[in-house]
Amino acid sequence: MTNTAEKKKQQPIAPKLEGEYTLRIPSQTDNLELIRGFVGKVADKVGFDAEEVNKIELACDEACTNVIKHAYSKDNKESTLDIVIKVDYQKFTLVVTDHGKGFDPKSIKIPDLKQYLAELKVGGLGIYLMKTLMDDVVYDINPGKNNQVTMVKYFINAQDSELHDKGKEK
Amino acid sequence: MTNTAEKKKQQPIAPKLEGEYTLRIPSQTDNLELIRGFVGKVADKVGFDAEEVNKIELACDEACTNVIKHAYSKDNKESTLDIVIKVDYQKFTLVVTDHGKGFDPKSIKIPDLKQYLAELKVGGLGIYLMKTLMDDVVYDINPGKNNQVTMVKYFINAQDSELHDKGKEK
Amino acid sequence: MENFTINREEKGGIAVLYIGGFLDAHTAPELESAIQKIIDTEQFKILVNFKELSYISSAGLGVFMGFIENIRNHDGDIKMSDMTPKIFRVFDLLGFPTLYDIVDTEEEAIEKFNS
Amino acid sequence: MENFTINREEKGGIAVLYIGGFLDAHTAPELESAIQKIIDTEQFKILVNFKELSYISSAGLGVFMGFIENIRNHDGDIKMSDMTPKIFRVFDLLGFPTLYDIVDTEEEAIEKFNS
Ligand SMILES: Nc1ncnc2c1ncn2[C@@H]1O[C@H](COP(=O)(O)OP(=O)(O)O)[C@@H](O)[C@H]1O
Ligand SMILES: Nc1ncnc2c1ncn2[C@@H]1O[C@H](COP(=O)(O)OP(=O)(O)O)[C@@H](O)[C@H]1O
Repeated sequence: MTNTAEKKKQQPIAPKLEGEYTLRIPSQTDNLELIRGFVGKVADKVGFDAEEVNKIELACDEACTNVIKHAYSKDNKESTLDIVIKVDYQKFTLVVTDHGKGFDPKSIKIPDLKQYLAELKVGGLGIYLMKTLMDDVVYDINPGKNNQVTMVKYFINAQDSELHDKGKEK
Repeated sequence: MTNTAEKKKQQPIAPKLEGEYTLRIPSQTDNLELIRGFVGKVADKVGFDAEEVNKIELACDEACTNVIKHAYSKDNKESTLDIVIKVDYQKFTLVVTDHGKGFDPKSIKIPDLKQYLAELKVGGLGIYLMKTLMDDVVYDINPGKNNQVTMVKYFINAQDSELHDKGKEK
Repeated sequence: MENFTINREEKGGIAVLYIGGFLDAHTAPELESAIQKIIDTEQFKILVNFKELSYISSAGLGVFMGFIENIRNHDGDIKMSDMTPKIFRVFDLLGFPTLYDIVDTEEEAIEKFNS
Repeated sequence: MENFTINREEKGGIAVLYIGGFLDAHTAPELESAIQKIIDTEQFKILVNFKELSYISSAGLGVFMGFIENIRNHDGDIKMSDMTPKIFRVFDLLGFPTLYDIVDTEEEAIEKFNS
């Protein structure tokens, strides 16, 4: 993620709140509710409607659930989960970071839904959901250091801007 | 009737959750609600009853309000507020940190309530409240680097332990 | 604070599960063991009433995926009723309405079981 | 999401303020300007109904401290009613019940103003 300097431009449809929000929390399923509550409240304050807030909460839950389930070995008591929300005038960015073993995102096949349902598989829907719920989903994997998934929602006014296209290319 | 001495309430014998929770958030009053919501939820999950949860939320609000009002110059847009919650088997610790100008805690007179009320003063009640609501309140000031207030609630089982006394001496 | 609730009732040979609160990776094992218990008694007609459920993630959806094949092989089914629009939207996003019988009311589901 | 609400009614020469939600350092200025408006019209009998208030911090308490002297100098008062136990506890912790007339109901407060 680039650290773009904040441009204070008055936009037709602007977030009600800008800035950076960071949460570091033990990587345990019993913290999922806390995480959703926090992320949902920030999204609500930013000005997203209830349906969008729900989508952001769910996408965040799926990313965090993956960290909790897949990133660390079971007996690692020091495992943490970092959630960073960055809001600027053009987009809402949610970054979930772990310091675990990582994985190769290219090896993950995004399921063909029809085939998936026909095969009655369990699991493997998390990343698909994240990509469906958010505008952009990008992985940056550095095993043992930090593994990040960056999920973005663009504000309507920034939808067709050059900056948005730039964001997509990353 | 003046301020009633706080009776020791029934505390959780053992916390239902241990670990460290960190929140970094822009130093703005419109984030107070978010902060209270988060801290309150962690305290609730730890097992404190509603009355204790309320006290912890209020103490945290007062510490954060002080950072927002006093720590930074008004035009500093980069100002942040760090909240760390640490829960171990003996205590619930809430640390609020700013990176602002600091102050000399010794210069702050804890008001004599009767005199305070007689003089109809505005403000100056925040630190008094924090000390009333929590078991321990300790300041550690390093102007421009980090200024911390550490607030502790002990669990009943640790009330008379040596470790608790050690904590008090700090 | 109860973050997930589950209650079971019997309605004419159908096991009805009332689920409420948050169904996520933390609480999914509770639903899993409740359904497993039903199957252990050789009962395969299950109706899940979602009325009080306020949240579901893919971990919750996965529970149903894990049982449906076995249940249908025993001439049974998992039917679902009383979803709020919020919950239905998640099912819909994944195309689950083509796979599961999702109806408005418990009565409708029971009728379908009996027809 | 409205985090603080404030409504004003007139009851026989008394300005009644109904406050709700969270009264903290963020929302205290709204209460301050509402009380200032009342005083600007030379009205000094104010009743604050706390029924819907779910949270107060010292920033909220400070608002009352800022006006009470001036209001009493004009033979007026700020009376308070309908506090939940949670809110009353904060007032009590700071000894405010010795300074302010805190009563159970609006009627009681109005009677006290008229006696
Ligand atoms: N943070 C992570 N660390 C390690 N592996 C991950 C992480 N996130 C996803 N994965 C891998 O990607 C796979 C697909 O994830 P997902 O689509 O959410 O389905 P599921 O978690 O149900 O398998 C996982 O099975 C896991 O192998
Ligand atoms: N984080 C902080 N940074 C700088 N000064 C502080 C901080 N916290 C407290 N203070 C100082 O301590 C004083 C007393 O604080 P408090 O008891 O909360 O009352 P009030 O904030 O209403 O003045 C403040 O007026 C301020 O000068």
